[in-house]
Amino acid sequence: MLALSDYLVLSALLFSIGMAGIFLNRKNAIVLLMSIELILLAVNFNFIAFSHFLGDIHGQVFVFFILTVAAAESAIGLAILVVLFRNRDTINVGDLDSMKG
Amino acid sequence: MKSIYLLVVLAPLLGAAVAGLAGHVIGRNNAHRLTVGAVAISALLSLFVLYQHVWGGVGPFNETIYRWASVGALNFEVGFLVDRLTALMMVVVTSVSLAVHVYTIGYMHDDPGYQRFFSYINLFTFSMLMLVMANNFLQLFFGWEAVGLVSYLLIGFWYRKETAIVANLKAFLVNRVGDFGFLLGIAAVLMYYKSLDYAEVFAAATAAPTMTLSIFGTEALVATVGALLLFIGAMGKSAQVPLHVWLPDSMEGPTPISALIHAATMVTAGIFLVARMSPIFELSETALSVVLVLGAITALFMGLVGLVQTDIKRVIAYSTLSQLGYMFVALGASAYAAGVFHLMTHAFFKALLFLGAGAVIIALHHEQDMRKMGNLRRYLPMTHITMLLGTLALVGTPFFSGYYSKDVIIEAVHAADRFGAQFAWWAVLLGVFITALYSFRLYFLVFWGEERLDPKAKAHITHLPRYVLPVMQWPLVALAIPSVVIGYLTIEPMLFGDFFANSIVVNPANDVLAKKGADFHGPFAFGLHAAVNPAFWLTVAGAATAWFFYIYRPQWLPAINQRAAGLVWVLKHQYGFDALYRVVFAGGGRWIGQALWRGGDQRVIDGLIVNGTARTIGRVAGALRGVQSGYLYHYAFVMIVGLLLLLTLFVGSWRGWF
Amino acid sequence: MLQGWPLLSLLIWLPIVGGVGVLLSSQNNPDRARWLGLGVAGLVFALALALWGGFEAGTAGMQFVERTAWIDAFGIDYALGVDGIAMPLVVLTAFATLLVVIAAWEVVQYKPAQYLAAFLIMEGIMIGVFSALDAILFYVFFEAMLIPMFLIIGIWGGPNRIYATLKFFLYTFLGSVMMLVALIYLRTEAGSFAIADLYGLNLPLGTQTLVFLAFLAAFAVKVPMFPVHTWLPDAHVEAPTGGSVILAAITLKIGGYGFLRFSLPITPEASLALDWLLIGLSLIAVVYIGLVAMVQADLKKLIAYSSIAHMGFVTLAFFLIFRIVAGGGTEDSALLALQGGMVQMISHGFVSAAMFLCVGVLYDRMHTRRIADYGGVANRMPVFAGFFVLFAMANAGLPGTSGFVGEFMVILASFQAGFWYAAVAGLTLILGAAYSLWMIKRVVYGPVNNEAVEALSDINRRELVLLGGLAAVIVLFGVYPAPLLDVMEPSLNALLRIVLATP
Amino acid sequence: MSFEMPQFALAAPEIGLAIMVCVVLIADLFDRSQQARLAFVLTQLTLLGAMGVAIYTHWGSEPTLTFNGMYISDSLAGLLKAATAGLAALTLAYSRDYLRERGLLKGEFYLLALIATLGMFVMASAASLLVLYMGLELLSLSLYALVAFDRESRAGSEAAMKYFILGALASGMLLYGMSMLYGAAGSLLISDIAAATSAGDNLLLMSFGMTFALVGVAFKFGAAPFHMWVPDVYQGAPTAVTAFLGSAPKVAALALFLRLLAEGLGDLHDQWQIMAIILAVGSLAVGNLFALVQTNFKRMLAYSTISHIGFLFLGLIAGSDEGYAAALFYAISYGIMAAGAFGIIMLLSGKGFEAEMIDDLRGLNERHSGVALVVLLLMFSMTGIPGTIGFYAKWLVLQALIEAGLVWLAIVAVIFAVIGAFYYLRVLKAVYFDRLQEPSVLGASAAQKMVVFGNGALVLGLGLFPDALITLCRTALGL
Amino acid sequence: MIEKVIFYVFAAILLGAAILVITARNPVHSALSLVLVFFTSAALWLLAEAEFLGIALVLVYVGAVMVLFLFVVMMLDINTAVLREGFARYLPLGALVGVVMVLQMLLVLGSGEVDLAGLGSEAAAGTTGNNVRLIGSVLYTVYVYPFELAAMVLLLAIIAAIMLTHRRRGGTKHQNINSQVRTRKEDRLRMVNMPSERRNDS
Repeated sequence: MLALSDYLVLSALLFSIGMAGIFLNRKNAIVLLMSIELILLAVNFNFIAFSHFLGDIHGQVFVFFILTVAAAESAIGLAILVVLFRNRDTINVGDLDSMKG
Repeated sequence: MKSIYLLVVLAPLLGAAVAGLAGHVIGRNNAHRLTVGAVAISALLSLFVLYQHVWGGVGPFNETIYRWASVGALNFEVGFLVDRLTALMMVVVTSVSLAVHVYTIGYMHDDPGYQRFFSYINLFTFSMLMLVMANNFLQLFFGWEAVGLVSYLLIGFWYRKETAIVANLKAFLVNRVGDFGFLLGIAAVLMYYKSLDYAEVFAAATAAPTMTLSIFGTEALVATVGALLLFIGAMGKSAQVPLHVWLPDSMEGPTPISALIHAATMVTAGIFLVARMSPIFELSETALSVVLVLGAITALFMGLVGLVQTDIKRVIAYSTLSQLGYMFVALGASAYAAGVFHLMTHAFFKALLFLGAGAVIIALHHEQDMRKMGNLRRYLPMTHITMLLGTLALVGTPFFSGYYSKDVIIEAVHAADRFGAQFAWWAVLLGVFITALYSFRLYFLVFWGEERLDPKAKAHITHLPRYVLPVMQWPLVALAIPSVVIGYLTIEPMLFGDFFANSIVVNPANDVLAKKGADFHGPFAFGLHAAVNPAFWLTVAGAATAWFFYIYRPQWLPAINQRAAGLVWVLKHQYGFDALYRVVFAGGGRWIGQALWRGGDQRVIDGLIVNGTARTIGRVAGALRGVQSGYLYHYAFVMIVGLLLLLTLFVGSWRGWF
Repeated sequence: MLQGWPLLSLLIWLPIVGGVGVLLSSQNNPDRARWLGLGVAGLVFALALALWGGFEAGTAGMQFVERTAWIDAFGIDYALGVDGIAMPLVVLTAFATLLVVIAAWEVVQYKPAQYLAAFLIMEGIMIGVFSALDAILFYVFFEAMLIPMFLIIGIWGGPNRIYATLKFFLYTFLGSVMMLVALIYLRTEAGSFAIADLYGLNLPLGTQTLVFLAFLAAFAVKVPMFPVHTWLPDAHVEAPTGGSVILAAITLKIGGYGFLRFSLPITPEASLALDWLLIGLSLIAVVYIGLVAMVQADLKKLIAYSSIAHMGFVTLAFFLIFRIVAGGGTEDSALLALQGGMVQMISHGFVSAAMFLCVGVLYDRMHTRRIADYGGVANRMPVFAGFFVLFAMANAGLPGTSGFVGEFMVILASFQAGFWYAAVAGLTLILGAAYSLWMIKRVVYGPVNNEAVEALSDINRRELVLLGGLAAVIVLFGVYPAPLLDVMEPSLNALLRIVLATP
Repeated sequence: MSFEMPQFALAAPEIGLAIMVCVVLIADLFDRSQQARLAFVLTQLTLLGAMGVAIYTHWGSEPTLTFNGMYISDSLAGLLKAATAGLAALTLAYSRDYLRERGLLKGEFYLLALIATLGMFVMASAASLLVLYMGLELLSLSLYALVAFDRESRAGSEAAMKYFILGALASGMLLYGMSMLYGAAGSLLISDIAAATSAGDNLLLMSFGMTFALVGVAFKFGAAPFHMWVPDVYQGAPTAVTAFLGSAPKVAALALFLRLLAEGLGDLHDQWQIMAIILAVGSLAVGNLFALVQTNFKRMLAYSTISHIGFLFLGLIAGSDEGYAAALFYAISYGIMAAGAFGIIMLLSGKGFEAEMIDDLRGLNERHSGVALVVLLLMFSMTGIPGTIGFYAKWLVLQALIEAGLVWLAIVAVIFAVIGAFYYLRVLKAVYFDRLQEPSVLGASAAQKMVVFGNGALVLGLGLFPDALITLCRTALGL
Repeated sequence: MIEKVIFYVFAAILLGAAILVITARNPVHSALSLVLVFFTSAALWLLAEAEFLGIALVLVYVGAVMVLFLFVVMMLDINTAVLREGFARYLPLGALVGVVMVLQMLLVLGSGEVDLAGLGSEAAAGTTGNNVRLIGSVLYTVYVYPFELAAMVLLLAIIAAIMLTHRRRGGTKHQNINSQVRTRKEDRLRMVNMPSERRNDS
């Protein structure tokens, strides 16, 4: 039998990978967006696991909304990425340092 | 009587106010008319008051004029205590002041600060009267400081002269040192006798003669501490060693005020103070000894300095120091009456000498160096005569006033048997010789010998009438008369009679004058007594020595000077007091001030702590700002580290790591 | 008769509203600004005199009390009232502001409307400080004072004004926020912010000590006491004349007032326990600062340092009371100390104002404050010289001037605490005279030093009124301080009972 | 699954706002003025109306749950909504001249602002994790878009990118936390979570989730160390957006905190208090220290925001209703101050000229003394000098802290306040003490000046008579 | 038992693909790895009886969102050669932080305490039956409020995305008479003061 902790550990690892993707990525902004998707996916794992083990459907509903919002978020994120690229001709994260200090 | 007392005090105040504030409106002549008139009123009324007290059967007056302030049960008031001592002082002050006022009309004739000067000396008269008429310590201190203020203003009267404004600053500061002690003395009086009113204080002091307080880790008599603290004030004002340094310098002021303030009246305030405080001083053998010894030191050693001075006024100034020392010796020997008596006689003849010196100076167009004088009796006969009388009085020629007062002091100290009396006796005796020596040195240098005038001075003097101005001459005459006769007339009642009644309290065991009174057989007999008195012969010796070196064999003088070069050097530098104070106190104070300012305020407090903190914060901020690198991954990293921090905190507290 | 009027509110808000009025109406019309400012300041002074006139001297309680709910949520009232301690300070404030307005007349050319408005608003705030009966109201006024003074120094100040004004601000701000913490803490204990409710709380000594230290931070900076005094010389040097006058005459007094109103009665045991600290710092102020003042080359710095030394006398007096009582003095002697401290504060208000105005008079003509640039001023400005010497003498504590009264009382009282206190304090007699008169010697006396001095002209009528008025007040209080003392006595006496009752 | 018909009337503010979003969206299409005048007017009317509706609907009512317990109507919600709508209206009022000069005056701006406000409303009334999340995303997504609103701006798009990535990361953390809370309580409803917490169910999981949730909340506030986005976004965004971003969303973030951590996890107060202390002290330190070295006014204000958030957190740390009321007062008053400060920048900037450096304020007193006076009030208010609203904000927080026995924190706080005073004074130094050779006349429209003066009057007026607002905040929290 | 095997296999693929997402040189590879992540996730969700969500994930994410990603990646035509440098430099510190965090999270989640309070068994009643029906029954009733909000979010996304990316096509020209009439000189004419350009001979 699978235990709840199996799911939670898997999700924790996925979550960590997502976060590592954000701060390890030096170049490509689009990968950042993907990392965020990983993080949200990890969260979804949690909800589904809890929902499953609690026998409670509400967790799954939450996931449904997260999916919706994440899609919207991706749209806006990509739009910003496009604007950024138009302004700078690059989406290199290492170049985004015009403001600091 | 109260209104008379008030009038005595207020007349000169009014004169001062009008002449000072509206001097330019009323003009020069009105200014001196007003102020002289005011002092004349005071003088006449003072005489009347004295008359009333001595012959009119009027008793001591002790009343409050107004309440200055009160705190709880403590009252600070302004009021008058007029008894015979006060009345005598009032007469001395106002009469000398009147003479000086009149003299000033001539002396300051051409000065642009004419009205100002009159305003000042009127103000001085007011202040001095407040001082002597006070019935409490507050008012005493008020008068004390007020005369100091006027003295300051007058020494610096010619404020363009650098020496004058240095001198007045010095005078004020040295006096402040005295006042420092004086004020502490008043505080001590208030603390232990619970009042500032003379009568109450004296009553309390007499009631508890053995009260002690703890100071310097030992128990001391309250009376000793109080008396000594008060005496510090007296030392400042009366220029006793070591607070004497200001008086010679004060000669930078116009001569009339040298006569009035720095010879006749203000500097004797210390004498008056001690006499007034006799009930307290009598309780403390120690305090009296200190007074005695310091007085003796001043009397002898300051006289010696007078020997080497070349400035005519400075000679007289050192003479004043020395004579003040005599007075303190008298006080220290519990012969308060003798001290006050000498104060009075000295006031007249010393004022006379100063005014005479002023006449000489004016005649020579502000020449003060005795080496540039000589044989002036030809030009200034009247001045010569009066100054001779003054000199004779000063050196103690029998039947002159100074003889009586000084001789009584010598006798009294001889009779006293407290610690230091022996030393004091020798000092004052030797002082007699010195006095005669420097007095006649001055007299001979100025009026005899060969003429050593500057051409300019010569031109000035030959264009003058025989005497400078009548208004300057009459005061000389007016002062010469009492200088000669006052001692003869008053010695009996004042010293051996009951003149001072209760105003001076002497412990019967200490009463040397009473002892001497047994030997007193009238002033004439006292005068004749001179023949068997060593003091008299010392005087003669002194005069003779002066004659020998300055008239008979002046050419021997340089050799003598060379022989005693060391001594002369010491005397010329006044034993180094000035230099010491300049280096240690003035210089040291400034050095410490600079050190504290630059080191303490600027470097440590501002530099290190205040600005240092600001700098540190700025540096930290500047160093930290690198963290905000602008890179997204750094930002994310910081966030995740933050998360890790909170997570660690949580896990740690759960697992009990900390 | 006057007791029923909202006189204190008028005194606070009339100048503030007047200041705003000046600002709104006369930005581009300097003359109107001046006359309007003078009118308001004069009216306020008249009201302040009315306050004095209507004040009943015999009682210790608060008078002219007003009370309106202000911040209901915490029971904070807009509560005003004055007792014998505050009332003279209110009058002093009104007087000093009037002087400042007159002194600024043709001297201030850069934005005179703002200048006058700042001072009028400052006046209202300062009166508020003295008349607030609620701790938070007090604090509001106490801190709000920073705003106009910050601007006054910063806008109309000298070349180094920015450093000075920042230092001034941050120093005082740091001190006062500590007090805020203490006040809030006290509310948790007393359940109210009313100052009277904070008395007699009987807190444990440790707590009292912390509260006391917080108050100390606020008031010691304000006074200022050694070693947190270094803002004052800088602020004074850079401030315009009016700013210096207000700083010295009033704001420093607020520190002393705070000690009386807060530190002593609220934390009496801590005051007793720490009186050695306060006394020590005060005595250091007297001697150390006196010596430092002596070597200053800048007129204003010298006077600023002298202010610190004088205020050291005030704090000395306030915190000696325990030792006076312990040392065998009577309660009357402790009262003498408090009275002396108060008189010293008020007198210093006049004297320092006068000194700064004198420097202002010189500065307006010569545009330098370096002592070395002067010399022989008396030759060209005899009337001015007379005033300056008088004020310097008052600064040195000459009897017959108001400067003497406080010094005299404090020294007399401090002797009751012990010989050495009086001896060290008494050094001020010498040091005060030294720095005051040495300055006079170098500035006023002597031959005409240079052409600039040669070109000086004596004071005009406006300046004569200013200096003459001050001189009159200084002499008046010197010769007859009884009215002032009588007004303060019941309140100080009541305060003393509170302070001495607890330990 | 039981289902009951929701009381739609209780959600009137949100419903109205949502309707108005659509109305504005459509109306703007028919607006031929090219200046989005219609959208602007409608938006402002909507916001003002929403204030009224929010107060009318929520104020004074007992806490009522509806939408199956997902929506709460209480006084707190009323005040939070009124405050956010009011602050939004205030900041939008500043924006027109600024946007027009940059060719940004488009209906979408107001539309996005309205949606953001809607998000804040939702958060204010949220009684469920899901609703809270939806509200937060509505707000955040609008703000990301607003930051990038000036498409031509390099800084703007860079800021938007950073904001987006970090914001999404924070959302992820918050969601992760929420998932744990859900797991621990077995419900998405905050009331259930509170019940489970006080019953002591699954406390480990609950606390674990709380830690992540706190990070998300802290990010929304901009509390250190989750503050890194703040300066860049404040600086890079168009000032009109910065003003919006800097004021109302702080109140919304407070709503997030109050709903999630205070109401839901109030019993874990002991756990999050120490974390909040770290956040608070860290924010005070970072905000004040970094602000000291800034030369860019907007950036300085950003750091100043961080320090203010630190102060606000101190009120939350107390964990008492007093403290929450203090924080609420702080958030509202800070919103007013921030709106004013950014409004001033907009006022001073002109065509092709961003007045965003501190030096750009030089000689303002000579250019326009009235505006200078408003700057003075704002800066002193931020410093916390009495007579301005900022003082009471600090005072209330300190009071809450001290009553909670955290005197040492109060002392730390005031020391940082003093350090902070320095950089506010630097602004005033530029305004008042620096003099220009030739002061130019301030060329701003009268309307905009009126808004600035109104804002200044608000800071001063509430500074003199703070009682009403204090009472409101306390009443909202049931005191 | 078979469940466990399936779970671990898919979990391994999932994590491997996830790591590939963040480490791949080419963003297209990243995107494709992400698709793999989604697929495996969907499988695991099915395992947890969340059928609807599993299918939705594939449909929505793989079908729509990832296509969008790929579209953008290709549209922007990002140079893949220069990417990934510096990755190794920060890896140790980054890895350390990551590992510490993972360890702490695992410490909590793997402690066994989280399985308490009736969470361990998957026998609860709510999930039995048709998963789609269950979700459908609450989505429009109980969750009507969030559902409307989700609509708002989508509207917002539309507005934002259009506003940010929509550009008036350069080629089309059309007149606006109003604005032409109302125009003023300042609107059209800008006086620029600039130094004359130096001829660049060399």
